[in-house]
Amino acid sequence: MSFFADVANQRFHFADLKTLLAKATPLRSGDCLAGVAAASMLERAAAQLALAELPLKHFLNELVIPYEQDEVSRLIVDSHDLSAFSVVSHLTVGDFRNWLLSDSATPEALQLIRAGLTPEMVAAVSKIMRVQDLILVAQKCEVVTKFNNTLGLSGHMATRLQPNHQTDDISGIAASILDGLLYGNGDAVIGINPATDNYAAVTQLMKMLDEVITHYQIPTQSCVLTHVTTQLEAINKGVPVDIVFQSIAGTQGTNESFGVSLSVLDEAYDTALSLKRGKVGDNVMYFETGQGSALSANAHHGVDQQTCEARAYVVARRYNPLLINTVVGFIGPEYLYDGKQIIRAGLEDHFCGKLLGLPMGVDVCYTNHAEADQDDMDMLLTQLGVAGVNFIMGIPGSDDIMLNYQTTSYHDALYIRDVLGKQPAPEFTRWLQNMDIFEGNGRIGQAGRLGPFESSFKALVKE
Amino acid sequence: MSFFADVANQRFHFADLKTLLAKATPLRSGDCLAGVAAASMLERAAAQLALAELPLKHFLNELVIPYEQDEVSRLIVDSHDLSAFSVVSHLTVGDFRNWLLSDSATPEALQLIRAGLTPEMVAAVSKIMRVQDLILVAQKCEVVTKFNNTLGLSGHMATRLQPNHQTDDISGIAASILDGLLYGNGDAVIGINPATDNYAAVTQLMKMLDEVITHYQIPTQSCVLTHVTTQLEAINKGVPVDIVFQSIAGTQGTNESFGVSLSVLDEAYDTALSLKRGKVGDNVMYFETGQGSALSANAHHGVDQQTCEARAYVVARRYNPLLINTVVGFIGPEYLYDGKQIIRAGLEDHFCGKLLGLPMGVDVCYTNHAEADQDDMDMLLTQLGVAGVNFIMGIPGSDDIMLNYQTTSYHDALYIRDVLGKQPAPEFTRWLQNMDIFEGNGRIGQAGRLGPFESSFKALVKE
Amino acid sequence: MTSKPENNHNLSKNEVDIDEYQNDKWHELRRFTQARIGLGRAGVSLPTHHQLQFNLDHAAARDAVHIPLNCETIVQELANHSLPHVRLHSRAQHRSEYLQRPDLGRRLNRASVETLTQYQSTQSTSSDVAIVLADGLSSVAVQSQGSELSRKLIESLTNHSLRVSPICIVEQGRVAIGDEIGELLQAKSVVLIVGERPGLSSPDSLGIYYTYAPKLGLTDANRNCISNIRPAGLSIDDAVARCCWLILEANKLGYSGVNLKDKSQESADNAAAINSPTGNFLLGN
Amino acid sequence: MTSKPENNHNLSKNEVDIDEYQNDKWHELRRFTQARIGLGRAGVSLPTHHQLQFNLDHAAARDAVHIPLNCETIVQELANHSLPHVRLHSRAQHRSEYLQRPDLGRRLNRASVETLTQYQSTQSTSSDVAIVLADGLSSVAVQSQGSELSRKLIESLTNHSLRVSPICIVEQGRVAIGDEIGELLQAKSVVLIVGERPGLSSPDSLGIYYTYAPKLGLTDANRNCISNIRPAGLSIDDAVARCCWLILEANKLGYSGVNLKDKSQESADNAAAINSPTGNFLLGN
Ligand code: B12
Ligand code: B12
Repeated sequence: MSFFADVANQRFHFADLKTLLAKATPLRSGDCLAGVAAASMLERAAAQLALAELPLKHFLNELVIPYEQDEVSRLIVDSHDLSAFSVVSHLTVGDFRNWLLSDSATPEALQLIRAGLTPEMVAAVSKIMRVQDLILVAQKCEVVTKFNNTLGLSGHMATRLQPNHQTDDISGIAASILDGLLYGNGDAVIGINPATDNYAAVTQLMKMLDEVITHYQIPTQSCVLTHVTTQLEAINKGVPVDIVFQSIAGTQGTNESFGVSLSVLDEAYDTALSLKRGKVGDNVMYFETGQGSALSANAHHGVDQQTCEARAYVVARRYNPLLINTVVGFIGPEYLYDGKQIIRAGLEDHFCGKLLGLPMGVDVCYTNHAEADQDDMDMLLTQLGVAGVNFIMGIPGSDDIMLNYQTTSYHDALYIRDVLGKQPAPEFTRWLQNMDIFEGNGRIGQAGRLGPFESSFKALVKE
Repeated sequence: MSFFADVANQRFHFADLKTLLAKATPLRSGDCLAGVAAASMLERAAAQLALAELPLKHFLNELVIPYEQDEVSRLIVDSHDLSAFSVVSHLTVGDFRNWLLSDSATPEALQLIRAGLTPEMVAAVSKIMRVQDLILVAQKCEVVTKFNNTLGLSGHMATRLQPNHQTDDISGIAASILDGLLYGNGDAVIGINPATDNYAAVTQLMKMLDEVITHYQIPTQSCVLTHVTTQLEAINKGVPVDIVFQSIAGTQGTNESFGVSLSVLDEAYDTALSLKRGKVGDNVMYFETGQGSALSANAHHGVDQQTCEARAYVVARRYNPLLINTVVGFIGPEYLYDGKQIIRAGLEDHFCGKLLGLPMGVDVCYTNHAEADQDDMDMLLTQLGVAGVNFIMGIPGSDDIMLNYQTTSYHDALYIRDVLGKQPAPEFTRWLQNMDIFEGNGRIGQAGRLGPFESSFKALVKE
Repeated sequence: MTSKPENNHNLSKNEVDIDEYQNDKWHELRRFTQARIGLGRAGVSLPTHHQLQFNLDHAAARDAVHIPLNCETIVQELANHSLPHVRLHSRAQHRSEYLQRPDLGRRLNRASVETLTQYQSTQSTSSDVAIVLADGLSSVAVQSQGSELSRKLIESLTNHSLRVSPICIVEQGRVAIGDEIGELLQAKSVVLIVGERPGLSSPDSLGIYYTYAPKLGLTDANRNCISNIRPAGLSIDDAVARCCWLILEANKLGYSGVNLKDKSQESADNAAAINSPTGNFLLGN
Repeated sequence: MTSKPENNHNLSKNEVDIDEYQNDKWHELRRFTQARIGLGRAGVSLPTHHQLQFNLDHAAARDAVHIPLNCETIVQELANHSLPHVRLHSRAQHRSEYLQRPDLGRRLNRASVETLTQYQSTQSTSSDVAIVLADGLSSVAVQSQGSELSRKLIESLTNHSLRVSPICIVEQGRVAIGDEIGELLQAKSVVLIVGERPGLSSPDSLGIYYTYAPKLGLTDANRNCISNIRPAGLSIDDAVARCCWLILEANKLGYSGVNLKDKSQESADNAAAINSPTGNFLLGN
């Protein structure tokens, strides 16, 4: 179906749904690169007007990537819940926005409709929303998940402790873990990106994390973010694995370029579930996504990158993940040019994920080839804090010495908790208090205290 | 005195304090225009390092504009309180930042040192602070002022209702006022920028505002933002004036280009005070400032625009204003190029003003020749909300049809109050509740209700 | 370009549902003002169609900044009324330089200085008023009202026996450029008519900046301003009346600027505030 | 450029006061990692000197992206070891295009295609491994380690009796450009050595992307990666050992990529994780 809008004495045509969606998207370099972006502000405004008029029902009839060509499209259609959809099925995209903002869209109502929303509907409405709308609606979406602790409760914000090291040196990683825990980080997961894909090295890291968590009885979970197939192999060989990670994307082709498919992920999910390691719940998966990956893999089918991203969330949703985050500024300026584009994309991703019912976190980050800096990260972080993001990354001094990018630091987490009065996951907070790292009021204590690590640190230093 | 820093095997020299300050400032178009900005990121980083080492005491010895040449410099020196300064007098700029962020810098401690800080010290420390630092410290500064109500209490955020009209049409202005009040706006002030400087028209507006406030017993104050000398003339002729407004800047020359001086402002202040109109307090002045005005008036003396701006706050401080706001994106891209520069500047201005003890508001705004849009405004607004801004503007649909720029709307104020749980000034909140505009919970009620204006509206419509 | 949401045919579907999304009853007050009042709320937020209309208006207003002045048309219009003119250009070579370098927009380029110097050298007397038409930030405003405003102003000035220099049409000009022009023309005062920055609802607004005894280096404190001249704002006739009032008054006092207060309504019929259709209806009067 | 805060002489004054601002006792763990641990806190925030050091490092890292590859030096180094080379260029003409158009960085420009086609037409046999040196996002990395890494790799491959094509030096290249090069050279596999994006503490890191049976249109699922090759990271010798292991294994299996798992440590001494100096000291072992 084709669309049009008349504005400023001009008629703008849009050949099909994916074109309409792409043209309605706020400016970003990746869509320009893909040649799908609006050519002018006026064309963008026109596309937004036309998109606002589109009935949500239309999304059930016109797919952006054909059912036959793409397993993600099939997943979207086959998992769509018509009865959940019925609450909003009479609305246009424009009125869906109105409804989301209205008092009728209570947190409970928003939960009820989740399964009835397709990623394209959610992407569409996000395109006609301002930053403040994205924040306001996301704040109403609470998504709680559990493994060894409870994540996503409102009033709380968790962090992934990311102790990466360029040679996977165990002592180096341990040093970063200690630093992070003493800064109250690590409730979402202690998650290492291993520098190498080497099987022995990777399993060594898995064991190491398991030992630390067990030894100090830390109410959190571990993850080693190697390829899912490597994690599967490790599980099958009895290596301790808490949650299973994989990078995913919103088209079958992109996932293939990542070396995965729904059936690989199905297998991983079943295997992880079968371990029954979670102490308080069984959300066992962890995913990362990010606008631009589909274009980069040349598997975007002319669909704009934000819509592709929203589609990835439906892949994730199939596996009831404990954690999912967009790595928003990670991939680079080719896809999100500067701080402004990164910030907007981060808030969109968070909104879309939350609306679809996912426990969204955000890797608030940028690379050194992008037009961005710490100020941009502070802006995004602060806004995500208000929007109620489930978790962010925590890295020593914001500098990932292995992945070569800058993300939020241990300090940043303390900042956002302080200015917004947030706490880590309740179990983790209690642990921090018991370990004398946090004060009774849930705030970090005087700096410099070593808490439970006093003795092993002293032993090390004496050597 | 000259300064230097060695970084990356280069020595960077800075001829004097004003050069050091300018080079240490985050990038903005106005400083480039003035030819005072750092030439590279590296030079900026070097300047920041050198600036961080500078003892605060140095600012008492080296002025950025000579004492003899500038009455603002004289005001800074002559009003400096050495005993208030003593708390931080041993610190460098870098350690001053550390101290501000530390738990020792309690809200009370911050109040104690205010009078001991010069604007250049405050500007200097802001230059080495990240956005999150500017937010965190500002949040600790509470500045409460009073006239007909109590403004600046933490947990509250007020709005200036700005019902401008391009011909100062009384009905048109009344329509905008009604709209704003029904949206819970107007506690900071109902403040009209008159399109004309015509004396009769201006005094007509003053009377009109007074009548509305009196008739509905609204716990707020009025202001007509014509030139201060015109307001003085009106007061002297017995026209009702609540608070007195003037645009000010941080150098004598700029103020002269605005047609004012400290002696003109002294007279205005004394006159306004003598009226004793305030029901709960006697803060009787309202000022606007904005980065770039000094350069635009060619009266910046080679001082960077943010330092000039901080100097304006010391002019304001002399008069214990009820309200002061930076018009941060108002002057245009010549001085703040895009959303990012506007946002950073807005947060700097808010921080500097608060630290100096001023009841800072921010006109969160942009012009149509700037690279900015509503998303940028939402970002700045959200961050200012977290930082505890005293007030913002409230304009129908963000569109000032007379001043030709976009600022925050009535809706925006409701947004920020909703997502951050803030309230208007307590007296005003009570009035809104009594008038059935707000619900008992302090939130706005179902839309469409006309509250106290039901009858005059009906009368009008019947006509 | 500045069409109001209610005129937007395209939003019919949203319109149908709007009551669900909490319309404001006082919407009809919009007949009193162009301001975006009575927009209603979705929760506490702007309803979709108003938000999208805003985006559209913003796109149009941003474009307006970049539309170049068509000097030929203006020259033609002035010629039709036998009004002499001079064409000048500031030191800002093009729009993007203009936007980044206000200092350049305040000064004439070399060729323009020569043009004026040469012109002036042919004159035996100096004029009372130099009139300048500068594109400023909205060529649209100058294009649509510039020549009419200057023509009527000249008529009125001539009635008061004031001598006027040829109209200077300036491309890429800022307000302060009037100082240099006035000085070069040795004019007793300068009336600079300039395109005000385009607003979301008003891409076509003119401002008049009046300076007595113009010379390089004056500040805004030395000028008076008449603003918001456009069809929906101050009318050209009212603007001309006020401007003449200022000029006559300045001629008496010997200065313009902050200390010259506009008390023209006692003589001219232009204080809209006083002649408002329904007055302050909030008080029922 | 990547000097750590404690090495910065310039911050002596802050250093003196730092105890007031809450130093972390475990600062000395920094001998185990380049990571910015033990930074201390001012309240909950980063102390000033670390923040400013960060700004400095960011400025340096941003510059690093733009430093062009000095091909002459590399050519000279290779010549010194009598290693043949070919110089190629992607379709991205310069750095700013490279950054905005990754698609262009993945394809050879026309001249380069011709160079390779011509070269290949002179060859009777095809090679086992094509080696590509591409600037990627950090020319610094390629400049400092590129020729040594390729030299040692060739040594090792030759020891395994594998035939190697001349080293292709590519300006403005991305990872996938190896596919086109490998295909044109009809090589059995391609080892692409590329400058990884510069980090705040590591402007000089190389990555190896290995692809068996390279041809246009492959995806990353078909490659294997060895990353973080730099003085403070994986050593050149370890990287070479791993790379050879992958090549030999791929030759056996007939594929590379996701299904080729690196189990090289059973044969080579390179799993740093296992050889860590103090192991997991958190457990006191
Ligand atoms: C950017 C990046 C990504 C981006 C790539 C998108 C893009 N367009 O750039 C995203 C987020 C999609 C990504 C995904 C993954 N990545 Co990655 N990635 C990186 C990173 C940070 C920088 C790469 C770089 O600078 N390349 C240089 C530039 C010049 O090349 P380019 O042509 O512009 O970009 C290409 C490569 O980066 C390549 N690529 C990126 N990651 C990977 C991983 C593998 C195994 C391969 C073969 C190729 C590859 O994809 C890009 C497009 O072709 C590196 C870390 C580092 N320090 O280098 C890790 C890194 C290369 N990735 C890694 C991994 C494990 C993955 C995943 C397999 C994770 C997972 N479990 O799913 C996935 C899937 C990768 C795949 N098969 O496609 C590992 C590889 C470990 C190893 N030795 O095998 C690294 C070293 C990081 C780590 N240690 O975790 N990655
Ligand atoms: C931008 C602006 C400012 C900026 C100017 C800085 C700058 N570099 O641009 C700032 C914030 C500093 C400012 C200050 C004031 N302004 Co003012 N300003 C405007 C605005 C919004 C746009 C002007 C414009 O587009 N100019 C066109 C461009 C092309 O010109 P430019 O050369 O780039 O800019 C020059 C003029 O804007 C001039 N200017 C700006 N304001 C004023 C006011 C007066 C009285 C004069 C003579 C000149 C002047 O200063 C600039 C530099 O020379 C207009 C509203 C409008 N719709 O036009 C009000 C407007 C012109 N200002 C107005 C007023 C009252 C003031 C103040 C006197 C307020 C006060 N009480 O202090 C002060 C002081 C002005 C002065 N004497 O210098 C009134 C004038 C009313 C009248 N009829 O006299 C207007 C119409 C708005 C209003 N109704 O309140 N202003």
